[in-house]
Amino acid sequence: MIEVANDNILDLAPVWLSLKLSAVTVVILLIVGLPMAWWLAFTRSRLKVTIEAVTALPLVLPPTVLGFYLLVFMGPNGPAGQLWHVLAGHSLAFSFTGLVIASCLYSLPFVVQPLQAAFESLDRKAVEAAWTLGASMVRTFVTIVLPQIRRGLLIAIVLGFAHTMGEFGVVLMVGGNIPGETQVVSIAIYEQVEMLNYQSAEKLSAGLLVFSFLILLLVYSINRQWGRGLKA
Amino acid sequence: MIEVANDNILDLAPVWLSLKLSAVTVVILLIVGLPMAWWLAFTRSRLKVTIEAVTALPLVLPPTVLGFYLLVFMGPNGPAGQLWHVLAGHSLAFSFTGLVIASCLYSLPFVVQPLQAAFESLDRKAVEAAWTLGASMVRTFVTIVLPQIRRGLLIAIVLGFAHTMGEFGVVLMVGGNIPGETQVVSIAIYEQVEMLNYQSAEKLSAGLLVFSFLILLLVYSINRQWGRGLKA
Amino acid sequence: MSRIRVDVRLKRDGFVLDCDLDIPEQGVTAILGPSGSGKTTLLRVIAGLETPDQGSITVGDKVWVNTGNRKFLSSQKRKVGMVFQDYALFEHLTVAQNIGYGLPRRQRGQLVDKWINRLHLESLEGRYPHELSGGQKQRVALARALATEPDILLLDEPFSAVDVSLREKLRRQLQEIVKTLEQPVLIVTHDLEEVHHLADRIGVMVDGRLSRIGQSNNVFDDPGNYEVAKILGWRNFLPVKSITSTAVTGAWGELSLEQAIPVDTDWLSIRPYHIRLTTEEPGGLCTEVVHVRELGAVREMECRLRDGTRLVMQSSWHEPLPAPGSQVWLKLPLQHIQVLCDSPLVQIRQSGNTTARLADRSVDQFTRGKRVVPMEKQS
Amino acid sequence: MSRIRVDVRLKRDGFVLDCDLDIPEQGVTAILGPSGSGKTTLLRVIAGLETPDQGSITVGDKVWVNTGNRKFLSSQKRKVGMVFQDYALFEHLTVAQNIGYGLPRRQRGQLVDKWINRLHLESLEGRYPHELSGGQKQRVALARALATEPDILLLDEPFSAVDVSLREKLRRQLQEIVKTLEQPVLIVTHDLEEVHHLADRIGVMVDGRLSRIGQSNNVFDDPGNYEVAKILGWRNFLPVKSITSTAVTGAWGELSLEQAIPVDTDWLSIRPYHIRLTTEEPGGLCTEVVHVRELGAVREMECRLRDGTRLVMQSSWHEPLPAPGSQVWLKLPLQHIQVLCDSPLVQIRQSGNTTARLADRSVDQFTRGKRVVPMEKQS
Repeated sequence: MIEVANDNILDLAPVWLSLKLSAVTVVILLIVGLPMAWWLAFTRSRLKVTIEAVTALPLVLPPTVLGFYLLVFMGPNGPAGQLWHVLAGHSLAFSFTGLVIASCLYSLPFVVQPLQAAFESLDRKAVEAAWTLGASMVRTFVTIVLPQIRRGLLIAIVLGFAHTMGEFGVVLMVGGNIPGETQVVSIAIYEQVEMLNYQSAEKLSAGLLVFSFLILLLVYSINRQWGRGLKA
Repeated sequence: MIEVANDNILDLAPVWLSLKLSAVTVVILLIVGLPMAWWLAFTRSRLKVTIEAVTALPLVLPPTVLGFYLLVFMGPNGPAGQLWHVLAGHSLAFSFTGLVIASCLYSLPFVVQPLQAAFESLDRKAVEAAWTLGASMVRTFVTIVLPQIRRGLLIAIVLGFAHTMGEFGVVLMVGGNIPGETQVVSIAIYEQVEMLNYQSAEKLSAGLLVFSFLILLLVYSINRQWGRGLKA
Repeated sequence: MSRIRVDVRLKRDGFVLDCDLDIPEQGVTAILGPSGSGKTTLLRVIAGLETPDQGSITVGDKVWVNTGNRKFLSSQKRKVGMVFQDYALFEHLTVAQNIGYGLPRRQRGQLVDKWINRLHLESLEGRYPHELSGGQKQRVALARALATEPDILLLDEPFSAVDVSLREKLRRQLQEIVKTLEQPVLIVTHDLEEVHHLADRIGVMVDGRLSRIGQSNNVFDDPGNYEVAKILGWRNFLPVKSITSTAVTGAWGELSLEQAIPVDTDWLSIRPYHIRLTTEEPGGLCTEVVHVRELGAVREMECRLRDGTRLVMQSSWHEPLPAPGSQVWLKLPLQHIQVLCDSPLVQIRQSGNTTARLADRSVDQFTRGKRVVPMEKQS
Repeated sequence: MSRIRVDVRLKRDGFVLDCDLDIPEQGVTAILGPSGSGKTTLLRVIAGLETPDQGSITVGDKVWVNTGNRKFLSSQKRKVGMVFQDYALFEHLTVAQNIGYGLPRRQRGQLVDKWINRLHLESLEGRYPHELSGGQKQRVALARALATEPDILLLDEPFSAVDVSLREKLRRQLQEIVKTLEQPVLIVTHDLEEVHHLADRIGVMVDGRLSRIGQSNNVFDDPGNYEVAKILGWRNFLPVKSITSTAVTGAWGELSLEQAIPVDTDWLSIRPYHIRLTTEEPGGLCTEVVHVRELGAVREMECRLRDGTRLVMQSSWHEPLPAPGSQVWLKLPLQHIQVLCDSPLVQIRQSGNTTARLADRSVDQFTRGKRVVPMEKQS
């Protein structure tokens, strides 16, 4: 299953693939995560605890377990895989689309939890004040809520993006290692190491290390400037 | 490098190895994490943001990158590896000790961040009151601080344990796949899938899924009962 | 502007609000009550931020809420101006943007200018809320609420967010603004002083129910029952043990009366400044001086009656008072003694049973709490 | 108990505390000042929760702090009893466990019982803090602090966490407890009323400095400068433009004097209840009535002088007052007029320069703020 791209020259294709995957994933997760986080922040439902636990599952679940179930679900014999085969003509597993689905599940808590925390610390009085002043739900959200949750939103985007960049276990199982299609950067590093091609691995690793560190430095600095800790 | 344990009967050795690894890692991380979280919560140092970013690095860094550096560091030619070889007579990489070191680094943010949040929301007035009443630092910590951070402590233990259980990328690179020594459960699943041995993989996955979910349910329930959200 | 009628019931984790309130076309109505008595919930129900379980709210001929036909106008569609307890200004918007938030875009500039002038906020237009003092914040919150020309202005604890030392000044500012308004104002507070000179009408809320409502002076002078009197700051209460046609007796002594008082009187009360020192004589009460305090223009003396009940009397700063420990006789002028019963809310109103309302007792023609003998109106 | 001497300087993000304070062996010293003036920081420095940059704290012959030889006794080793603003009770411990926390195990049971009795906390031993009322919490916090028999009791804003309606009662409770204590008590507050009858000595803190300290009555009667007078609740201030040997002139009019006043007088002031109504005559000031308010035993009238300056006068509730809008003449009895200068802190004290201390001006023998002519002690 492991296909080998054998060159000593640094191949940047995995990096671009990772960036593309992360960007698509974050956009989808924001669309899904905002209403979900809102619901979790304000619901009094008894289901809240269960939904919170399900959302947080990727945080503690071994990526191989998640990957295994996704593989079964999206594989040629799985329900989603069969449906996809009829629609798109190829398998969902070992495709970029499959990777996106897996990434969304895997990075979900990193987007939903900061948003939920932001919504929970929302100044509800200001929201209510906007209502009594006649502002519609949409206007209230755009003019009052968004400016308040900007920090949580930024953290959600950055963590979601960075975590998708770093994904390995799930991707390895669901996406395999097809250059240009599913060979993201974390897998490329693994492969280089397996091939004892330490120099390439070193270059990719150093790049990612610096990238991750700078992103976190940015997050924590903004965080400190805008108020209290990340804790989200 | 991948050694194959070829049996269809469910081998529980990887599960026990994972549990042992998690327990050892959590104990070490508590010893390291408590003073670290305390410092992060109360320091006014300019280094705070940098240390916070370094601590959070494993959250966003691809596990293969971390694994790669650990491999280089602990391998036969790395400084730690050479030292260890002199002391213990065998390599640090591909050993249980190496796994513990890797796990501690990988799970550090999951232990430090909840503790830091707990310390930050500490009722400092109560601590100061204890001081003015003549209580020593140790007595204050045990009688006033610990009861207050019990929730953060529980979350730190549970998340640290569960996340170590789920570790894959780092372990695969640093530990390899030596049954009884470094073949933890997440790697065992990967191997079963690679060998198209879906039934074994299914059983292990189901067990881990239920385990992870129950743990999170516990965390969020306690969380709800004790006060406000996990957010840590 | 329109008369507003609120008649709502709401139950939430053991707390019950059961309130029947008429707000006239103009003037200030204040709802007074201890924390947790449901005052703020009442405001929120009127503002549309809470949904009552039962009841109706009508403003003139507009129906805002009627649970009978499931009508519930959302907060956005009600014309309410609400000033929140902590002002709830939009922290990321300037003063001018805050005031203009609720206004249609075309008139915004003009109306904002008008309200900035009216509330003396010139030169603050460009500031952000965190750059304002407590009093300025309050004026911005008022301007923001009033700019939309609401049918009613709601104020939630307007001074609780302000230092004690600034309250007096803010109170006067608010008074000046509020007196010029065309719409009715409803203030909710637990601070007596706030309402004393701000409110035309006062309602007293106890445990989610309006125990007493009426014209400000009437309510202050005739609280009717012990609970309300305590909330209104009354201080001297003599428990009544028995009543004959000419005298009232308690463990504290006996007072002769010139006129019969209601037989179910539970307490006698008198204002501190109506009590006089006297030499031993019939009608005086023997007391021991416990405490003398100077309060600026007033000197205050606390005395203990023979059963331990305490009476407070006040006199002017230039009148001499006996020293603590000495024995004095106090005269309680009969025309200033007032009678109180225990809380009238012995019979709990059944939710929905609108025929036997206790609230009907709490209109201005309240039959209790009249003075014992008629007297000329003390200014 | 021992005399306590505090002389500390501390700088933190632009805020400067520079305080020189002597606390006698017994009695209540209150530090009054607006929020942010550094009162709480002073308490924390004494309690050992903040480290001063410079200075010393000595208790009798024990040295707690001396930055000169780097001595700094930790909070644990100082014998201080601190009652925090929000009481800071241990939420997970019962009342009895809270009170016993600072006590050696052997005497714990006996001492806890003693303090539970002394502060009337019987029947509450087993409760947790969240099950207590504000007043009960305060008593527990007091008992906890006093049980360790500290050298000094520190109280930080003792009533700010309590509803206004309860303050009066708590104030009296606290007064009773505090009067019986053997150790000195230092209270920090921004609430005038709290200290008026609680404190033997009063210090007024402005911008981290003690502007004035002395016996309670002296400070209240002779604040010395305008800033302190305002903090102490004085209300009538007439700005002085020129002074001749017999008269003081301002935009508000002229007052003739019987005796010379200091040439650097910036303000005249008078208490509301010392002003009298008068017919037109020399020495009277022409004013327009703006406002009349009834405050129970007192009636208060606000008048506007010709330059817009406002004067407030108070009279007894049974004296008639003119209606708003009418013109009246006010008499300011010369013996009650007091003179104030602007803040004496024009010269900023250099850190460490202990020779030219302005604090030396703020002892009881303060040379300003004396009455214009001598008078018999009013009271």
